Amino acid sequence: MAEIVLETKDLGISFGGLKAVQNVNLKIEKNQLYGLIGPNGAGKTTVFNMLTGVYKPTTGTFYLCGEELKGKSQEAINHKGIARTFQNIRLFNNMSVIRNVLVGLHNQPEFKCSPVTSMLKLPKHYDTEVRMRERAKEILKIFDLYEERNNLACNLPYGKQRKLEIARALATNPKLLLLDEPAAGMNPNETEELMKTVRFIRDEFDITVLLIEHDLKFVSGLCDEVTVLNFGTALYQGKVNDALNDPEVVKAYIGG
Amino acid sequence: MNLIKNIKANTKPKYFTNYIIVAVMLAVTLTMKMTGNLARSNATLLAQISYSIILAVSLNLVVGFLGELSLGHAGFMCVGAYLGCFVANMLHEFISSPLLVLIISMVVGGVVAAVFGFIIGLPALRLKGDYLAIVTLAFGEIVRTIFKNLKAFGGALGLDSTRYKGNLFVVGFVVVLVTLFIIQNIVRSKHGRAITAIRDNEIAARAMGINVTYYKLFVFVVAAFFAGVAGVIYGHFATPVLYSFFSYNYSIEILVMVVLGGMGNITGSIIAATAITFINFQLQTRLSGDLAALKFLVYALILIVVVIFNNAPALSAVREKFSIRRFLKSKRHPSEVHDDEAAWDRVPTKIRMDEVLSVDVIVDDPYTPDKKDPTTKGGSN
Amino acid sequence: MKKVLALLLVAVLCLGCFAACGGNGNNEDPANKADGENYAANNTEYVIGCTGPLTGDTASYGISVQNGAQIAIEEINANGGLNGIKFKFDMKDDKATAADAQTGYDALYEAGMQVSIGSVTSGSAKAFGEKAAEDNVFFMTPSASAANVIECGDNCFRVCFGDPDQGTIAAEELTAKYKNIGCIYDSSDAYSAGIYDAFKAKMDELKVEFNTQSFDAENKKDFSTQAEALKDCDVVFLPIYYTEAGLIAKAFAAKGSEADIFGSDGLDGVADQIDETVTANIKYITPFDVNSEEGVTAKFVKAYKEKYDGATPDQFAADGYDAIMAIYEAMKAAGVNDVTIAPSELCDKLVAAVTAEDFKLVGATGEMTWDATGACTKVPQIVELN
Amino acid sequence: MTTFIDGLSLGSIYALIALGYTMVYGIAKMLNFAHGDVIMVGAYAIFSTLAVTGHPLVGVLVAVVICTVLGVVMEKLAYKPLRGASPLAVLITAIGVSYLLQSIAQLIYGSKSRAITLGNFESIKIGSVSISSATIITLAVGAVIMVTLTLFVKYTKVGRAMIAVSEDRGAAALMGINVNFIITITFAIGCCLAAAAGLFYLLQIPSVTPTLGSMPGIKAFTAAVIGGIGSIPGAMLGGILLGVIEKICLSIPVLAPYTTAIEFSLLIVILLVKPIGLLGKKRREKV
Repeated sequence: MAEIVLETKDLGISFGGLKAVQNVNLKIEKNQLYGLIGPNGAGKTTVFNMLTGVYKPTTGTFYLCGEELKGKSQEAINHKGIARTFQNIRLFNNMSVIRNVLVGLHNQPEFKCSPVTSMLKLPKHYDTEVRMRERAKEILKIFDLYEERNNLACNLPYGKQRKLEIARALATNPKLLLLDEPAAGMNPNETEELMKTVRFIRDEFDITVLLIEHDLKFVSGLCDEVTVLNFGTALYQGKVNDALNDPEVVKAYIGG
Repeated sequence: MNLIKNIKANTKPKYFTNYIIVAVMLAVTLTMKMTGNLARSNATLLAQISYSIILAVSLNLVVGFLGELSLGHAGFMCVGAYLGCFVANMLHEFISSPLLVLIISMVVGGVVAAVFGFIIGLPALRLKGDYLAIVTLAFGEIVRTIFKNLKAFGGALGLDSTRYKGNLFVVGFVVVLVTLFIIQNIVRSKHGRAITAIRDNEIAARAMGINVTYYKLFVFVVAAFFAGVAGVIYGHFATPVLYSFFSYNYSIEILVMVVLGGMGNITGSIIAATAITFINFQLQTRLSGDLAALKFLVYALILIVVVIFNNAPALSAVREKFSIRRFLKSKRHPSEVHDDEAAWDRVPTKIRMDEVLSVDVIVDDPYTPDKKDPTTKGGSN
Repeated sequence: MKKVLALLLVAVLCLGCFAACGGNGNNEDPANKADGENYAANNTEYVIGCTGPLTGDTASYGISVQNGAQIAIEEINANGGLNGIKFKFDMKDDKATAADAQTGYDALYEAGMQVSIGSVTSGSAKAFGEKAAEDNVFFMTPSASAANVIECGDNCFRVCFGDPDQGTIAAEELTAKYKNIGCIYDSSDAYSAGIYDAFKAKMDELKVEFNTQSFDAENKKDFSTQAEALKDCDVVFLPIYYTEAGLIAKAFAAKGSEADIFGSDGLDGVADQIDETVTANIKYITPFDVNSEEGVTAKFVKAYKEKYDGATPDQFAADGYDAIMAIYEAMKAAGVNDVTIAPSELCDKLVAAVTAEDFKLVGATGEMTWDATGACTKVPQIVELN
Repeated sequence: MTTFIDGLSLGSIYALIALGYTMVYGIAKMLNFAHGDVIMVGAYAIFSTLAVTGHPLVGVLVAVVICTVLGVVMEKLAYKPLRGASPLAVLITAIGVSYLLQSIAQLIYGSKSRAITLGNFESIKIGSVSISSATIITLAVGAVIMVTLTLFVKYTKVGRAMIAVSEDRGAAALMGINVNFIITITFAIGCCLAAAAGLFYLLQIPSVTPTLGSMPGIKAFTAAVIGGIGSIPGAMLGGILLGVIEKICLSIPVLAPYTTAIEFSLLIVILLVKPIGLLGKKRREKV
């Protein structure tokens, strides 16, 4: 049995009496590519928001590598090792591509540098900056964004914006990466490429990936296991191929 | 050796523009002073310019880089001026050097203002946009009202400060250089990136592990510190330190400097602060007697025309035509582009009035697909 | 980028500024040299300088002083000036702030100001006075009545009463005649707070209780609360200016109060501010009675009304007039005969002249004399309205 | 009790100004810092007409017309060219317009405050409380205006179009609403309200100066924020709350000098407890 990276226990949240998500139990092993699928309004992004501290779960809890993270702030959760991308891309639009990644590197222990050091431009400041930039360039090269590094993030084409978001999230050196509809709005070629990238980063960065996706082909091509959410509860959990044969899942997706 | 390499890799010629501008201003005026060619009214003007620049640059850190609208900068200045001059008055008994007293009181005024910056930074964690703007405005007015009623600070008569008899503008410009050094270093470090990240997209910044609380307070404290220092310079420039000077109108005037100079553009702030102080000075001293009423008329017209010219969407073609930046850019070979060239000063959106509570708005993004999955409201809509 | 043209313009402007400053100093005007030089060397008229609020909330005070001073200047010049040399009055706006008073002073000084009537409001008069003391420029403020203004130096004099004196006079007058005394003052205003402090001190000394209400610049307009609180008093002491006093009188009338109103010299001019609803007995201390039918006062009022479309002069205008007249008389007494006389030299002569035993001025605000402290001695009258 | 009534009457002035602020804010998405000065223009218009015709009602009519026209002109000349530009730029222009109006007023009328008499207002005694009839007029007319405005926004075509524009300008335009027209109308209504506020202001404080609008302007802005900016009932609530508190503070001698500080502290406290004001609409951000 491999190491469990993320475990949720009866995770749930309600907004003013409305139970948006309830009893979600996930167990994700190290280096797994895990899918979270479901129809519109099923509560997938809400699960992400709970896992990253945007919302505080009202019931249940979750653990990252055995450490309980429930109730921690977004920043703290990120420091512990969960990074995410957003459904509607949230880049730092008015900053250059490389700066976006540099922000991701901000909290890495090896780039520690106090504000006073920076204010006075002590040697350590220069040293840190140079090393951060080198690291950022390495990451950008992996994502084939190196050439665009000095462009404003908002001027990138859509597919590259998605990639940049992933690159930025990886810069925070996470154990678990949450991807929120990474393939949304992409053409088949781009999707294909994205699948390769996701696998590549899993191996290269030795991380675990949990992703939300609509595109079932994408999910089935990429993930080993999935959880299907409907109306905030888990409809199905298990191997991705069986999911498509599950009558409940089919019903939820196709209706009727 | 390694250090020199690192410094080289991290320094660009344009980093020095602002220092050079200020240093040249100082050098020229100082030479004029030495040779006896600097009229005293111009020395007065220069002192005013120096504290205006400090105010504008420090406010730019809040408005331009952090993206929070603050209308209470004069309040921090007020705290600094009163407390700094109060301490200076006491120190004059023990210390004979006015310069030393000035320096100590600047530090004291700055620190006290910074404490207030911390206090007013706390609501900034919870409030955004116009709501924060009105809170900062309220803060400025509260401070003023309190000083007005404190007998220890002279009440309605104001606090009698001791005017600095030497060349205040020289001290002022040295402080400007220090301000620029510290604020520009912050902006051009990882901390500056974190701050602009918060401005651009607070949610994403949080998700990247940026400690938003820490940085917001940090920015408010630093900006308030320098506003306080500027206040002490003001207090040594004119006596008495009177509450009525620090009204929200003055905060707005500082904001005007920042906006005209370009948000997030420090060079712009320096130029705009200089220009506005200069224009005000000219209007005040040229229009005497009955003409004085025209002063605000002229100032208002300049303001409206400049703002409309700079911002009206309909005039963008005209602006493009006269753009010196385009002129400069066209001369540069593409291969010369340095790392990290993308501008700071294309500041958008954070202070969008229509999204008071929203954390940010994505603009200029035709690619954003339709919302497919409105799950964020918890599956309800 | 967007701002470009504007920034360019601005940059050119700034360069122009410093170039111009330099230029001025070097070539165009030989007199305009470094400190200590005589900027007045090229004068063809005696230049009297002044700063005061000409815009903003307190603008009316500054404008009144300006108008009054202008009348004096015209009168002097019409009579041939001083030994044939005319006078010029130059006033800069200071928005009642110290900083602008200071820049105004510098601008005036460089423009050849030889003698000044200082600054209109107390806060900026202090800044003006300190500067003037450094340069030894004679300074006769019309209206800055705070005690510390004339303490700036030996060169500082005033035409008006000092604030504390009025408070003391009022306390004595009121305790003698009334029992239930109220007071409304402006806590944000130096003039008002100054009188009030002295008033309170005197009342404490006399061991008389009284009720106080205050207001400040932000609430300068609406007095129903204060009127409500004090409507049962026999008399209300108002150490404030006439605009607010008029509003207070109306507010008292609206509350059906029958209290008398007793004011400081700032109340002068209140007659224009009230209407027939006000039946209270209004009295105030003043050296200037606008209804006076004789002497300098009447002449001044007539000239003022003629020049300014029938507007009635107020205390500030009268003080402005007297300040100029005092300077003129002092210059005459000192036998000044050189139009390019340096400010400092002139100042020494004027100080000697003004503090001389036999020097006195009969002006629009009565007969006055000065002592070395800079304070003015004149007889306070109590004028009654209605 | 009298203090309370006085407070209500002051509050309804604030509420009227705050309504103008809030409507312009809700629809044009801008803080019209010049709004306070429109009150001043209204007050001077009443002052001038009164001097010429001697009839207060004519004065009020003229003031309403002048302010409305002023609102439209202001919008067309100063704000419309900036539609789509940074809101801060618009804010700065608004400040410019504010300075402009003040200096024009000073050039025309001088800076001296002028007394004005709108008629004799008897006090009416109800029990032990005496209320000036001016206060009663203020309260009554203020209430009528507020109710009318609420009904107007709810039940007329233009009113509903206003709501639509304030919700989503782009979508409203797609639905065939002439957004520019609606914004202009909003300015006209806001300035019309300011003229009414000018009248009530003169009823309470019978004198005019060029700067009379700035402090009520800021106070009303505070009121609008307390109530939740963009919300019409919020503006009324905030205005009245602020007026009453101001009067109560003024009636307690110890607190009186600190009135402004107390009002603004109250604002801060309310915003800290309820960051969107008392009746503000909460918008949630999609993550």
